[in-house]
Amino acid sequence: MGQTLLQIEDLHTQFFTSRGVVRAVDGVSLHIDAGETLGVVGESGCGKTITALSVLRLVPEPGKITSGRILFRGRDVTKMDDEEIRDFRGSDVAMIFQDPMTSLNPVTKVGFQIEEAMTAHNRFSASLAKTRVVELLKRVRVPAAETRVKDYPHQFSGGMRQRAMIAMGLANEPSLLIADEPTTALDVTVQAQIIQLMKQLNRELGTAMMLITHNMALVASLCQRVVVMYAGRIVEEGPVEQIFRSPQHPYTWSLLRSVPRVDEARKDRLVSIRGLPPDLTNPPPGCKFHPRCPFVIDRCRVEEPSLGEVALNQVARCWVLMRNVKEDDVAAAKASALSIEAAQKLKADAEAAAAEVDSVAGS
Amino acid sequence: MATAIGLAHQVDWDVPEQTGLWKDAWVRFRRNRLAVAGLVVIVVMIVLALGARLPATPGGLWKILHLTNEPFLQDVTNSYATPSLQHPLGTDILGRDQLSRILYGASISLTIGIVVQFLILGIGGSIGMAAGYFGGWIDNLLMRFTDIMYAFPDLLLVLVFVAAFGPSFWSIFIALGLVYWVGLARLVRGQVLSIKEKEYVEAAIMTGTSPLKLIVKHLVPNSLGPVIVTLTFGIPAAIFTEAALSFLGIGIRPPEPSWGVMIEDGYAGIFADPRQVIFPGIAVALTMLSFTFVGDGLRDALDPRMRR
Amino acid sequence: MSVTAGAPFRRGAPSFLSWIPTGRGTTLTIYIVKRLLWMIPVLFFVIVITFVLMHLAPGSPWDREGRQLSPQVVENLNIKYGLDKPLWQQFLIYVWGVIHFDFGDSLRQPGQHVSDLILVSWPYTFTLGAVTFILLVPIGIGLGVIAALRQNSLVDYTALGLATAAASTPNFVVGIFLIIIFALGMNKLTGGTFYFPTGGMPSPFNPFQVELIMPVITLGALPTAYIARLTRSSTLDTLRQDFVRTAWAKGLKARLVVIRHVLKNSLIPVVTALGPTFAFLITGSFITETLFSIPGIGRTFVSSIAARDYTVILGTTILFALLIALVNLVVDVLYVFIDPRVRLTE
Amino acid sequence: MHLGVSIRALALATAGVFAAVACGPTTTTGNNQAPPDKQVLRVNIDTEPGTLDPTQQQWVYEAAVGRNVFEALTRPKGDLSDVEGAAASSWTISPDGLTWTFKIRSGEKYSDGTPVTASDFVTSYKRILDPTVAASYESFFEIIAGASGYAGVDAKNAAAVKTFVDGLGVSAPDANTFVIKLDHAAPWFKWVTSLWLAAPIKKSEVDAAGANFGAVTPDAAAKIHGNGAFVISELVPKDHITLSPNKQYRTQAVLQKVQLLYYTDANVEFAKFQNGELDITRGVPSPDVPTVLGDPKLSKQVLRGPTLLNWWVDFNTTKAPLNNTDLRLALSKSIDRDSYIKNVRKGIGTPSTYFIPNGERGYEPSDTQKFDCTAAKASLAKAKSAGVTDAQLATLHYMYSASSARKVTAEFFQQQWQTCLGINVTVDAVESKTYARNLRTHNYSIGGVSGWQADYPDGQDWFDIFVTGSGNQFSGWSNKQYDDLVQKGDNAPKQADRDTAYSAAQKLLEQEAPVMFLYQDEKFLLIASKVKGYTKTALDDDWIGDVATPTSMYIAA
Repeated sequence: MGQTLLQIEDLHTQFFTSRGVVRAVDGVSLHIDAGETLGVVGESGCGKTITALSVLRLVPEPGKITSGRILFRGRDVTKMDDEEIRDFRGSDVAMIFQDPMTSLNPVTKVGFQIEEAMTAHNRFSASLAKTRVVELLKRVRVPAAETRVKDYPHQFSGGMRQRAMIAMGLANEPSLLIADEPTTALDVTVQAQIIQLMKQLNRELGTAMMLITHNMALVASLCQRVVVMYAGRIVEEGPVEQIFRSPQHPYTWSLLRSVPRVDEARKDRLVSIRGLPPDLTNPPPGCKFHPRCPFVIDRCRVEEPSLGEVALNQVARCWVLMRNVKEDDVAAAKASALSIEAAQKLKADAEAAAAEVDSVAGS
Repeated sequence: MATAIGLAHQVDWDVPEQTGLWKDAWVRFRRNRLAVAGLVVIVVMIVLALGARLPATPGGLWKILHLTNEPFLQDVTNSYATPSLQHPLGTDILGRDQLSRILYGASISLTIGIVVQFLILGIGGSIGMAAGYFGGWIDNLLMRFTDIMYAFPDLLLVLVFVAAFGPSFWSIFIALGLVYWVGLARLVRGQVLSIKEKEYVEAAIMTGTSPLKLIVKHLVPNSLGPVIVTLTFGIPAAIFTEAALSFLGIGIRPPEPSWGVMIEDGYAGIFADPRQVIFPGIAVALTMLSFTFVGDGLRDALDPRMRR
Repeated sequence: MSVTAGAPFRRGAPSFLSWIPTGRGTTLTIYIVKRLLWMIPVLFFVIVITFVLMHLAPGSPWDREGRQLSPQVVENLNIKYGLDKPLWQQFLIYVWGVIHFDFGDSLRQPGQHVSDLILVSWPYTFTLGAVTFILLVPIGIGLGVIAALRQNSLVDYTALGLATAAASTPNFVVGIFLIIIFALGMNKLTGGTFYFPTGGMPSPFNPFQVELIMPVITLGALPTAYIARLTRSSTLDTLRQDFVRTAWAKGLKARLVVIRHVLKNSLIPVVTALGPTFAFLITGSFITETLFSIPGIGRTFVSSIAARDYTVILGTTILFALLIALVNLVVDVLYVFIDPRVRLTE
Repeated sequence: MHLGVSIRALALATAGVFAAVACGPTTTTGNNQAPPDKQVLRVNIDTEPGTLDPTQQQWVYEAAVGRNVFEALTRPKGDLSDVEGAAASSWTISPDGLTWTFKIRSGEKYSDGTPVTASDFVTSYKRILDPTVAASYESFFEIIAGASGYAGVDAKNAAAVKTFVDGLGVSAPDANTFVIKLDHAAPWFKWVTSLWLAAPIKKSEVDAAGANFGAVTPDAAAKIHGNGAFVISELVPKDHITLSPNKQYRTQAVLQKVQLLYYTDANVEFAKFQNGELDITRGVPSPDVPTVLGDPKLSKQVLRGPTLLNWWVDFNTTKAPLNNTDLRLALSKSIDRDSYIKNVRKGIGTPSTYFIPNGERGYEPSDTQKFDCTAAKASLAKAKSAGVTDAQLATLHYMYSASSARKVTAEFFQQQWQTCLGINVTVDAVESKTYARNLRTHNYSIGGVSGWQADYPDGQDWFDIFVTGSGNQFSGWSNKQYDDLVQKGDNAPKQADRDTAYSAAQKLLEQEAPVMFLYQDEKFLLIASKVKGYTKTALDDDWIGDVATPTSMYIAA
């Protein structure tokens, strides 16, 4: 390992909407080494998925990569012509999408959809591809793979579909596999199985992986390095253990100190971080996180910090840094954040009040 | 920190209210310039149509807009006049001002074209929805019924309808609704069936979502696209059918003009003056186009997949 | 009369096969047989309702403007055609005849068997409808797909504009403008050396005759527009689906993405609409046949209603009902092959 | 006879008279004839005939075939003053006027070469009056001895039918002599013998075909043979019928093919003519008249001529307020017919305030119903003083049979009544069959427009319309004095007495105004310049051949 596989340099991806330009990815630079597993975390809308899609140049309309370089083994993805990028997708870098329910074509047989990923490239002959489909399904632990290849997606369960998606991603033995929230749509036991599977594959095949998630548990169990994104920018980056042990950016800290709630179906937002992510057409001045930051200082409001080294291999984009925050302030911040229970109670009270008003009005 | 490190999920009070679905839709709709333009055209048409119905006020803007230039005022010595300042779109065979008639006709044609769609949506939509949603024998029964409705002649149905209820403005709506609901019922049923197959709906059913909520939150928004296409196509269809019906005796009564009737009348003199067909035809096309844009805009605005 | 002008909307999407799964093969055969048997009660009720409606419609075959028939002649005519009998008897006699493939004689054309009349007119209407359909499908779908793939481009707007124009112009207007331009206009312009004939269909079974060009355009403009818009709408829907992104991410060639993933899905609702469209082309060809003097069944049907030619009304209605039922069946069966999520039962 | 009632076309009644209009050179032959293969004439007859059996034909589009394929005993003279021999070479009428003896022309043959015999006429006359056949126009023939009992015969009783038919006063003493006995003397019966339906038919063919005799099927050419100038040489159902000269006929036509086509839509017909696909049209839609007259090419191909077709508007005299004569007169007098003809009908037709059309014996223009708004207001005042209330006036509806042309007419009337009398009449469009039934059952207040076209140029054909209880009048009007006058006019042996009686009846009709006379129609049709020798009379309907058979026509080179 150690050889750089993917190098993203100062990537800007913007959406040109009638409301204005949305700077979805705003100067992101990161790299993934061969065989390495990188976690990209952040709230939804922070640009992590768009970063991944930019790598495959699959940014949907009206989005565009406006500047920056994406070097894969030294070749700039942004400069590839149509045929090159087509051949690049799926064979060099494959992607697994969030929702296995909708990511498979409902009217085409699962086996064929996997086979097609191979025949699109010249790596395997048509007949070899056919036999490999079964092999791949077996590898991702799909039982009775020989018969299931002839099934349609609706005949698969959710977990099976995600396995099929993974099989599709591995079909061409890509050097890099991007997994965008591969487990969110699945229930807990299946999540665990999928995580196990991915871990194993990474180990067995040495495939590098870029894991996009908001699930810190997943990051902890799968990744070696983690990138934290906020409002289209990287705010902190470093080895997993280090980040988990001592996060330096208040955002990272907030992410980590929040309570996990795996039993609820909602997936996106953070409880403990007050307020909403900024409007990316009109981001706040200074540090993008400052309106929500409990440790904000005056400088944060006017000047945006750059990524600075805060420890060995760890960088963060903050004027304050957690290590400089007093214990008292941390305690105060913790106290000011509502607990889940408190928040739920608040909501229930509000509903009860509303119901009361209704009944009074009705009588 | 708990045993597993993870991300908390936001509690509901932090999420935009559910009414935001429509608010969001409106925001998305507003962003679609064509849809907004279509909506503006429709609103202008409705305003003009209402204006044409107002009692004549002397002079001024009204006169310039030809809103009071008496759509019924005949000047038989001036038939098929070429467009002039006085008659910007010329006159018809009885020398009546075409522009006034088109504006006046807007009130009739728009009402018919649009209101009938609601009727069709009401009848066809609910039958299709019921058949698709409940399935089983209800579905079978309703679909055999539509098969039968489907198969016998509209013309006969309408004739008998007229004979039974007599010619009136409301007969048109009902007659048109009776004739056209079948197609929509089938379309909606098809949509509902295919959506029912989708996992999120299956999930919603399993988690015990009430049927009403399911229909409002999932089935309606998801089947909107094709339904809107069909309904926008239904508007000119209704306008023309109304014209044909007036030939059978249940259209609007002469001398009131509707666009369809104007086109039908214009056809009789098409060699003498094609404008008689072209101008009301443009009015219909404009309406249709506007509704198309609005419909497309609506579909995109309400499409759950478009929400982020 | 242009009551039929907007008819594609009357004929909407076909019924689905809603039941629970099993394999294909024999299930399909059983299914088809069942559906065919279903047609019997459907046809029966169609006859019942048409029969009742027909007799409820004001006026009899013998009412006319101008010189009136004497009451004695009317009475004798009623006796001659069995219309003096109670309605239920007439109905039973008719149904008995239908069971024996006897559809009676036309009231307007004494001695003319309804079945002969239909056999004569049918090939014209069918040829016109079939040729229109064969051209309509690729053009409508093609335009729709191109418009969707190039959303908000000039191509899209042109297609949309054409569709709007076609849908908002009644086909008698389309037809007469075609005649004015391509027959009369060209005749004048070229001094009579080149122009289109205004109609007729010299040989009922020949799809390649110049006489067909204008009728096909007149008949096909609206349904083509409808199919194009439906395809566009459906394709736009599909293009946004996750599995299309998956297909791109696999590195598939654009052509394959469009054909295998986009089209295969977006055409499902279109196929649903094609059946009724075909039925519309057959049953809604009255105006086209009148404008281009084609001796087809659409004219026969509409004029039979105007003339209260009861036997012809019934005969053609049965034919149309049968056609619609068959087309629905074909679409439903087709459905099983294009959408694996749909299954047959019972 | 009727014009076909088509959806878009204005439909109408029948008939016609005097002056013969010649179009182009009337030379029967010339050196400028095109070669035989170019002798093709394409004519629009609007609708496919319902039957080829002449005895059952009732519409113009059917008689167009019947008159050319068959020939009755007599036919109208070119000037319509009388009839002349056709299949009959001569005839005599007994002094009491009851027995008519016709001599069949010697050598008269069917197109298959078999001779026409008197018994064939017996067959056809009996067929017309056979209740089981239910021929539409038996009423013309009820004057035949024994036929007045037609109404009493039970068509389901075969024996009664046989007795009735056998008892009819038609016989064939020998192969060449056909005798008709009448119930009472009727000078106008000569016209009946010239009607298209009174043509000889071959008994063998009738028997062979049974109920299918005359069916419009592709094999008709082999199944039906007539004695007219033409034979059916080809029949494509719903598309066209082609006629070719009858080689057995005494005068051979120059035209080798006459194609009878069915174009219902007036615009289509007009387009086909302009495109050179049609040689003679039925008419020209009135909006196009100025276009045609202004076109250098088309204006040269116009054929205009009088016709015995008069139009009026019916008032339902059986219900208030239209049972008031003054109100009817007021409504009639407030219509500016000159403006109507000039502006709405674009000059086609003559304004009329009279009953008997110009060109027929009995034509007497009168001012009784003339447009005069002042007089109309006076009449209305008179009606109001007689008890007609404004509330009643507000209930007036004008019903018309839906078509574009009639809609324009309705809107014009509506405006006229509003302008002159201040009466707001509601306009109802109804479908043709409903219209006919409503008229017949007096379920309307004002209905229009109705018309009558002469079946034959005799007052009897006209005045009988308005006698009490006549099925052909829709106003429900009944006037004893009128009935008596008409009976006198119908039956008086002396023409002068008839004229006097009819004249008095006409004045009464105009004064009582059960109908509002509107205009006398005019033929305005297009005929290709290459078509020569076309002679048209006022009795002819849209198509050639009612009086003058197209044997004189040819296509110029």
